[in-house]
Formats: sequence, structure tokens, C-alpha cells
Amino acid sequence: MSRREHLLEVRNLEVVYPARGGTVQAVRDVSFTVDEGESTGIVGESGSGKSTIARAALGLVELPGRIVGGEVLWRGRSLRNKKYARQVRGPEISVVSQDPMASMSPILTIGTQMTEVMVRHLDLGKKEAVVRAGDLLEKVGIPDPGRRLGQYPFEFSGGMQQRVVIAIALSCDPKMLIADEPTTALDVTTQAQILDLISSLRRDLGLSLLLITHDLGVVAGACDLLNVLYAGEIVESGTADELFYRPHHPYTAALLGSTPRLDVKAERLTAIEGQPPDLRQVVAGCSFAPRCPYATGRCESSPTLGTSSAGRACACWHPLDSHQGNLTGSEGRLGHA
Amino acid sequence: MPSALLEVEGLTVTFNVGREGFWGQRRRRLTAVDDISFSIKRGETFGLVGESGSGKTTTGRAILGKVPIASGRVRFAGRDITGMEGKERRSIRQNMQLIPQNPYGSLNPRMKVRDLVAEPLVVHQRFPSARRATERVVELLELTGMNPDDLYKYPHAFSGGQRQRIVIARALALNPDLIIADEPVSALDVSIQAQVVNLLQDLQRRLDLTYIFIAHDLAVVRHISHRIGIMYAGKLVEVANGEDVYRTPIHPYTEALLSSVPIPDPRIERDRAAKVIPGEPPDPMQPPPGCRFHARCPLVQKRCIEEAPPLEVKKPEHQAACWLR
Amino acid sequence: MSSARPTGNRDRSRRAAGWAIRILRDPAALFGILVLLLLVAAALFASTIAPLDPNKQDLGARLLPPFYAEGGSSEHVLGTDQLGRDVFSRIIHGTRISLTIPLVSVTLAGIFGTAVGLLSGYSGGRADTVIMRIVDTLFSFPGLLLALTILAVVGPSFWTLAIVLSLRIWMVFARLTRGLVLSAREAEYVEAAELVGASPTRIMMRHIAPNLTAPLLTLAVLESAHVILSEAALSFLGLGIQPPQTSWGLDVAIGRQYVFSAPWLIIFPGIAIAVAVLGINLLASWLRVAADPEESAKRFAAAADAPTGWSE
Amino acid sequence: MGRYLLKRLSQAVLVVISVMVVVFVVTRLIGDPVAVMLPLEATEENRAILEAQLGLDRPILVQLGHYIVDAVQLDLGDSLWQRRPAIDIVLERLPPTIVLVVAGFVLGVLLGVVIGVVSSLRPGGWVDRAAVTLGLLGVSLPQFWIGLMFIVFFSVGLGWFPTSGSGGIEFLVLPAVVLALPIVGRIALVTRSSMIDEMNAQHVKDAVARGVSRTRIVLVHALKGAGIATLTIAGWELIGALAGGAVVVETVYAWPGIGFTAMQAIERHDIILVQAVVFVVAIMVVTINIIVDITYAMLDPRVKLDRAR
Repeated sequence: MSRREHLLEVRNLEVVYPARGGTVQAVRDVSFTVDEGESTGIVGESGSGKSTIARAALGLVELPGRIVGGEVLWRGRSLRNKKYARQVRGPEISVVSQDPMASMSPILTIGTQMTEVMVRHLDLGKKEAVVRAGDLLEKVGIPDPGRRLGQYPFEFSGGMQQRVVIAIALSCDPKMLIADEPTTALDVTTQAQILDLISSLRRDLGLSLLLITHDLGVVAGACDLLNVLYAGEIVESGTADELFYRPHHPYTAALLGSTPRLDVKAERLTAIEGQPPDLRQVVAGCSFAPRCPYATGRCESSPTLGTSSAGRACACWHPLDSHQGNLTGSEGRLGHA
Repeated sequence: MPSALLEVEGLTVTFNVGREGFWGQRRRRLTAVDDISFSIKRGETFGLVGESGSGKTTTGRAILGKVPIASGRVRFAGRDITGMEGKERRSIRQNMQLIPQNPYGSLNPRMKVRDLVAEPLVVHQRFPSARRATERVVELLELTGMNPDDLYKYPHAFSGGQRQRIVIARALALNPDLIIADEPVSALDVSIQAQVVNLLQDLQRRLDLTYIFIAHDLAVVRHISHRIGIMYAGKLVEVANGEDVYRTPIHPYTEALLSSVPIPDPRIERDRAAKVIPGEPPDPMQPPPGCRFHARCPLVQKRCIEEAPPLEVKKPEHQAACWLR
Repeated sequence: MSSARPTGNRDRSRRAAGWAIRILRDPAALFGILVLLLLVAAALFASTIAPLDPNKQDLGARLLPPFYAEGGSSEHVLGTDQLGRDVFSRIIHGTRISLTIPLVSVTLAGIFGTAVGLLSGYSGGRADTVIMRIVDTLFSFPGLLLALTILAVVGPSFWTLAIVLSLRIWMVFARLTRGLVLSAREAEYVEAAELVGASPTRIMMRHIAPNLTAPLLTLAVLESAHVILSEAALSFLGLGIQPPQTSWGLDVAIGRQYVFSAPWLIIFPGIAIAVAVLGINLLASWLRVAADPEESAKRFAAAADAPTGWSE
Repeated sequence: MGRYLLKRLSQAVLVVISVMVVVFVVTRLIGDPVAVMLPLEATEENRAILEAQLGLDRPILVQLGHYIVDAVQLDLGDSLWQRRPAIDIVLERLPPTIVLVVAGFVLGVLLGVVIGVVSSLRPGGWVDRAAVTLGLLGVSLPQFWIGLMFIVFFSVGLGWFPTSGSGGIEFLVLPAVVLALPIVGRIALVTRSSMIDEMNAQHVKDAVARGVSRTRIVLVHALKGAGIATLTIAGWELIGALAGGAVVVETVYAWPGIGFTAMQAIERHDIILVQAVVFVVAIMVVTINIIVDITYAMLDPRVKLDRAR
């Protein structure tokens, strides 16, 4: 492992929150890094803990949730230090979340919401901030920024709102953008526009991206590195190509198999039977084992996220290399690399 | 095979959205669905695709009689059901059921699974009470892959996928011919979504069901549908067999829509060029003249701005509304 | 994901037990329940509990101070008034008025208001607009002042008081009921029931009505507290309960003339009002939270057993 | 905006007229004004004279018509007690009431908002619990009783303030505080609960994540939103203080405002004067309602006045 300093490093993160009938182990021993200019994806279904990770990466875990173990480091310093986290949020890390309408205050103008952070973190005067805000709106593709700055979020369409949210997120020139399901609330043509905008901004500004989504299609184009999350754990990580074309973990493979594709007509989707585990109970062994076709007695003890090949890790006792023909072969599309 | 199970002719739905003028004397109207026609054969799945505000959900609700129809006809099994109300409508509902989008909202949280699934049976007097219907309910639950032990649980005890199975069981209770599924899987996780899609396909085969499958997710629609209709801003712009729509789309909007869908394949995504079309759908309060898509269309010509193209047969079994192709 | 309600078939008894436990756990709610029970007991058994006849005058024992003060005795625990009547006994008997007035007004207003609200919410359209416009207009009436005027002209009595006090409350019930019906009608499961062919009656009874009971009950409790306060205020102003009936507000009004020499005449009836109202208010605010899982989630969000606020 | 105001004003006039009609109906049809006004020993002749003087011998609809037409011209008749135009008396006694109500209202809202905001910062903490208890006390204690208790403690016991009457600012303190108490309670409870809602709203969480300062989050993002919810309640409180609280508090402290006057008039069976008070208060109530609606539209950009209602 290189000792190069990572931009964001999440190390053995554990987050719990109390709920009726027990404590939910929302995030369990999660580690990953994001380096300068890198684009990392976290893919998971609902309840897998991905939004909690997004929040933790900002140094925020909302009450009554608690970080009970591990570290979140930004440039090597812990974001669990509240003061440091407050300095970093805005000028270093910023966020774009799912529902743009809900993400902005409905009763403050776009201008106010853009300039307030600049005035605080960039030491800009009100006037300079307004000029910069206008430039940013233009950059994210909003025409007539001068007039738009005085408007309220409800006066924008959904796609335009998400552009504004992106502009607000960029207002202090951050190093990394955390995008938590940034296109889930949008229509498909608008989604394409927003994904396009994010990737071109990334190129132009050298932004790092932590993209959190349930949509494999979205990460396929937007991310270099992927982490697959299941029941609060990262079960597999690696480059996008490796994960998509040669998934090792049965969950990753199953997820790909159950996603209908526009370009291929499959006779039948390979559904994953059963439900994710109830995280209020302690999960013994591999959390995917109850739904896994390859599970054996060995899976009753937890597999570790061992590194199987360079930069690639998979938490499974029976990684799919050994019986590739079973799943990927029969589907005839995972193996077409 | 008899002709069409469902025929929709010139369906138009308008909504009043507030009033204008000093005394509120003028109504503001929104045309949600504008003069659309299609027909569905028994046993097929008709996918209705469009972005939000395209009118696809309203179309489904108009067929079900949940929104008033401004003009046009809906014929079900040869019978005109336009504007049917009260008892008549209720009896038609035995043959026509809805699977709604939100599995969390569509089950009364105060009722047990048995009572929920039995409700249609009791309402239509197939059984005197939910208790007497228990056997049939068990049958239905088993049909949809639920455990009969769940009879006496409340909906909150179930996950989204299980709830959707309960909803499906309930929809099947009266042996309907037509099921209108309005975004039935879009609230579900991918792995669960696949379970429900497979279930719907199995049920169709076993029970000879006809589906209208309304969704925004083109990949799911392609997977499940035999024929597909594409809606844009209240208009039906293209109707064809599923494979034709995907392989040889005619309408530029269909093309744009297809190219906007991300494919879970990094290489395809990386190599893809120009997948973005500019702009957004028009304001439904002020639809543009001519073709609704003209402002975003790369091929737009003068005629498109002046005159709305009709939906016409361009190839066998393939209709589209475009002047240029 | 984390759900508040229990599962299974033995729900009902378990749910009742659950409510009991939740009341016991919350000191505020417990206080409220106890106050209410005490008040009801005092009202029902006033003659037994009260040591003396509240109207029995004893001019030889005028303005005696309470037991703790010099000159006080255990015979008149809370002292006597200017006519030598026992303050404690008067407070016990005052409970009757303080409870029956809200009972009568809230019942009257509740039934009428709920009926109007149901009509308005379910019929919708023009009828709804007209009814709600009327309610809006009536709501802008200067409440207490108008009540005073009516009472002054018509003459105060138990029934005029009860009716005047219910004049405002029915509108609150009407508005709440209408709102509840409207939002319940919007519920997807109501539409789902309509789509399987359920009749309007069934929809109303089976799917909409169950949503009304808890909030309406809470409102009734809350409004009772308001009525107790209003009755006391009107009686204090001399336009409520008239002698020889007793009421806490009336006692304060009488004691007012002796505020410097015999403050106990106002202190104790006032405390009675305050405790009664506070208890009922506590119960109402607990009910509101307990009956609404969303509300209870947000309240004391930092407390250990609360569900979370995050988005997944 | 102008169109909206016109519409609201016409509605307001309607409200005032219906208040007048209700009072009219109550006094002339249900009650017997002459009997109420005359002393017990009055003769049939006295009665006839008074009836003629009040115009009660005319058909009821004619009476109503005259009554409303006169009221529009601010002619509400002569007070029987003071033998001069009732409206003059009311207008004379109005300023003290306005002083009292404004003082109590401002005090109540300020304190209430501060307590509500502070307690919302740590829901469930001891500050919060104390504030909630305080708020519940504020809405549970009878005002007339607290008023008397204050006199007992602060005036008689400690001698800090005069017991009653009017004059300098020292006369205002106790009545204003008493008037403010329930306002503090309700405003605090409502502000607290809407602040908690706001603080849990996605846009506030995201503003934190984007680096907006905590102070700005609380005072701008959350409080502005919560303020909109509080505004409606504040409007009701102002109306309640004017049409209810003031009557009680003025009576307890012999504060020479319209509430006290109304009580005096009732004691003297001066129905004309009572009507005049109700009329003036009704006008103020509808005015407050309009002001609240306009403020609402100013605070919340989503509300468009012309489309409202």
C-alpha cells in the first residue's frame, strides 16, 4: 500500500443508530479512499448504508446516529474533529443530494444561498460574491444568471434546480464533490444532462467525485473505481471495468444480473431471492449468505475484504473466479469483455 | 383471437388548475393527455413510457375512470366504458385492476393482509366476509409467492417487495382481464424489482393477463413489453413492437430518450457520443404549437413549428408522429 | 425500516398494554392522567369527599385562614370565606361545574363540528367552499367579547354558558375533521379501495373514519382545557356560573374583595384551575405525540429509543 | 396586490357586518334590550319612551337596516350610561388598550420566539424540557388569577408596582406581563416544534453540509421557515389578546381601556356601549387578519396573493 496521502480516507468506519427493537448497524467496517482527481462510486440498495457513508464523509452523522469506530480522514486529519470538519465543508468538500427542491431553502433566493458560503469561506465581499455566483450559474448552464440569482428554487424546473444545487456546491471551489443519488429524482433526459455536466465539471476543475447511487448504469459511465455495498459492508471493490466484466462477489454478479439492460433483451432477469438482513440483529458470517447460491458452511464465518489482486478486493469465501461458468457464462453478457 | 381488449380513441384529459380573473371567473386548464389513440390485444403487455408530466399516468387513470375524460372513447372488450360511473363503473372494475407505484401507501395500514386481499372479493359479494374468503386469499398469496402464514399481519411488517406482492394478490382476486401497472417496480430496489418483474411475467403466462405497463424506466419496459407507446408532453409520439422501438426508432424524441438511458457497461458508456439532448419538456400550461418536441429536436423544420404531426403508420405495425420520417 | 407498531394477531391487548406502559413511563402523561382521574372522582363523589356543605354559612367562622397559618384549623383545611363557608369543600364541589361545562360544550361542539367537517370534506366542491367560508368568517369574530355580550343580554345560566362556549369550538372541530377527511381521501390506499370497487359508504367507514378518532379525541381533550379556562374567566367576570352554584372562577371573583386580608380565597381555587388545565394539557400534548408516530419521532429526537432522521 | 387587497377588504367588511348582525340578532331578538336597560321599577310608559328613542317600535328589518347604515357612518348611538355618543367613549378608551395589547403582544412574541428557538437547539435536553414545561404553564394558568397573584406578591408583598389603575410605565408592567404569559407559552411551543421540523429538513442538513455557519443555519435558514409557521399563531394571539385577554386583564388591573369599559357597560346594562366596543374590536380583528396575510406573503415567496384563495 502506498503511503501517499489520500484526499479522503475512510478507515474501518462503524456507524450505528438506535431504532425500536434494537440498534441498527448501519455501516460496518467500511474502508475506502478517494484520491485527487479520482472518481469513486459507492453502489448499494436502499438500507445498505450508502447515504450514511456520504454523511460521514462530510464529518456529519445526524443524531441519534453515532460513529462507534473507525476514522474519516480528510488530507490525513480526522473529520471527527468538528472544528476541522466545519472548516473543510464548503471550501474543500461539498455535496449534491437527491432531491434538488428539498435540498435548497424554499424561502431564500438562489443568490443568497450561493453567496452565503462564499462570504464565509472565501472572504469575499457581498458584491464580489454575487459576481462569482453569476459566473457559476453560467458555468452550470443556466442562462440569464443575473435575473436568476434573485429567484427562488420553486421558480426553476427540476433539472435547472439540480444545476443550481451543483452551482451552490461549487461556490467555494471544493476539491471533492459528494453526489448522493444526484439524478434519481430526475427524468432520464435530464439525468443525462446532469451526468454530462458533472463529468465535464470534473474534467475542467479537476474535481474528485464520490458518487453514491443504486443505479449501475449511472456509475458505469461516471466512476473509475467502485465499491459495492451490501448490508452496511463493502463486499467488493475495484475498477469499474473489473467489477462490471469480472465480478468476483456473488452479490455484485447478482446485482448485474437483476438489472434489466436497454441494449440486450434478456429472456428473464436473475432475481436475487429473499431480502437483505435486518441490521438490528447481529449478522453472523457473510451477510449475503442467506441469499447466495454458492453459500456453504464456511460462510457462517465472516469473510474479510481481502485483496485478491492489485487494487481489487472481495469479501467472499467463494469468489466467482472459481465457478465463473455458472453465473456469468450462462447470462452470456457479463463475460462479453 | 378476438380483436382488441382495450381501445382508446382520441383520449383527451384536461384538468382545472385554479381560476383566473377578479372573481375567479376564468378557469385555468391544463391538457394532460391530448388526443391519443391506441389499442391493446388480449394477452399482451403494452408498455407506456414517458418522462414525468408526459401524461402516461393520467392515461392509465382515465382508462380506470379515475379522472374525467374531456373527449374521446375508451372501449373495453368491445363495450364503451367512457364516462361510466357509480355501480356500472364499479362492476367494470372487476375486470380492470390497478397496481400502483407506491407499495407503502397503497395498503391501508390498519388492515390485516387477509382483509386487504379479501376486500375486492367482499365488495363484489363473491364472499360474505373476509373470514369466509380466507381460503381464496391463501390461494392468491401463494400465487404471488407470499407465505400464507402472513395472513394476519399488518402491511408495515413487510418490505417493499412483499407489499407489492400483496398488492398484486389483491389485484388478481377478481380474476381481472386487464391490469394497469403504474410504475409498479420503480420504488423497489433492483434485486427486488427483478423478483416482481419476473412474477408479473409468470402471472401473465399462467392467467392470460393483459397488462398496461406504465413506467419511466425504458430498460424495464423493454424487458417486459410486447408493444410500446412513447409519450411526450401529453402526446403519443410513437407506437410499435418493443424490438422495433428499440432497434429502429422513428421519432427523434424516442431516439433521444433511448440514447439518454445509461447502460450498466463502462465501455459502452465511455464510448458513447452525444447522448444529451438539450432543454426540458414544455410547460403543460402552455404547450408549444406544432410538434411538442420541436424546440429540442435536432431535425426541426418550419413545418414542425407550425403544424402538429399526426400519429400515422410509417412501417407495418409501427406508428409515429413526425413530419420528417 | 424500523416500525413502531407491533405485529401479529394478539395486537389489540398488546397494544393496550403498550399504551399503558408508555403512559407510566412519561411522568408528564402520568401526571395528566392522575389529575384527570382525581377530578372525575372529586366530581362524582363530591358530597362524600368534601368534609362540609359548600353552601353552609357559619358567620362565626368567617375568613378563617388555612391550616398552616396562624389561627387555621384542621376543620377548615383551606380556611373559610367571608360567609364562613369551607373553601376546601367549595373547591371539591366546584369540580362538578369545571368538568360538566367542558363535557357538555365539547360534546355539543364536537358532534356538530365533526358533522359539518365530514360534510364539507367529503362532499367537496361548492358545499365545501361555502361551509368553509362561513367558518372563516365566524372565526374572525371577536371571541370572548362576543360571548360576554351574548351572556350579558341573554343572561348567564349553565346552558347559555355551555352553548356560548361551544360556539367557537365547533369550528375547530369542523376544520380539523375536514382537513383529516381531505388528507385521508388523498391517501393512496383509499384510491386503491375505490379501484377495487368499494362503495362510498365502505370507503368512509372502513378507510377514512379510523383516521379521525385519535386526532379528534386529542382535540376534545385539548379543547376541554380551553373551556375550563374560559368558564373560569367568564365566572370571574360575573357572567358565568351564578351563585348559589359554585365554580372555581366564581370563588376567585368573590375572594377578590378580600385579596389583601384573605389571599387564600383566591389562591386555592386558582391552583385548582391551574392544576386541572395543566393536567389536561399535558395529557393532550402527550396524546398528540403518542397517536402520531411521526410526531413522536421528532419529539425528543435525541432520546435513545427514537427512530432516525436520515434519508435512507 | 391591489386587487387582492380590494378583495380582502370586501371580505373584511362582510365579516364586520355579520358581527353586527349577530350582535343585533342577539340583542333585539333573543334578549330584550329595553328590559335589560331599564331599572326594575320602570313603568310601561318609561318602556315605551325608551323603545321609541331606540327605534325599537319599528319593523325589525327596518331597524337592522338603519342600524347598519348608521354603523357605517360610525353612528352607534348614545351610551345610556354616559349620555354621549358611544363611539366617542370607545375611541377615548382605545389608546390605553392598544398600549397594553401591543406591549403584551410584543413581549410575548419576543420571549416566546427566543424560548422556542433556544429549546429547539437540543430537543429533549433539560433546557428544552424546562421550556416546554414553562410553555405549558403559560397556556394553563388562568390570566385573571395570575393577575391577582401578581398583585398579592409584587404590589402588596414587595411593593414594586401599583396594584391597579393607570399612569406611568410602572402601571403597565404587571398587566402587560400577565397579558403576555399565554402568548409566550403558545408561541414558544409552536416555534419550538416548527424549528425542530426545520432543523430536520433536508435543506437545512444540506446547508450544513455545504458549509453554512451554524448561526446562519439557525437564525436564517431555520428561523425564517419557522417564523412563517409561527406567524399565523401570532396573529391569533394578537386577536385573542385584543378580544379576550385585554378584557380580563383590564378588569383585574382597572386599566382604563375598552375591555374594562365593556365590563363597566355590561354592569350598567349599557347595551349600546357594548355594541360599540364589539364593533370597533371587530374592525381591528379583521385588520389584523389582513395584515397577517400580507406579512405571510412577504415572508414566503411561494405565496402569491393574487392567486391565494
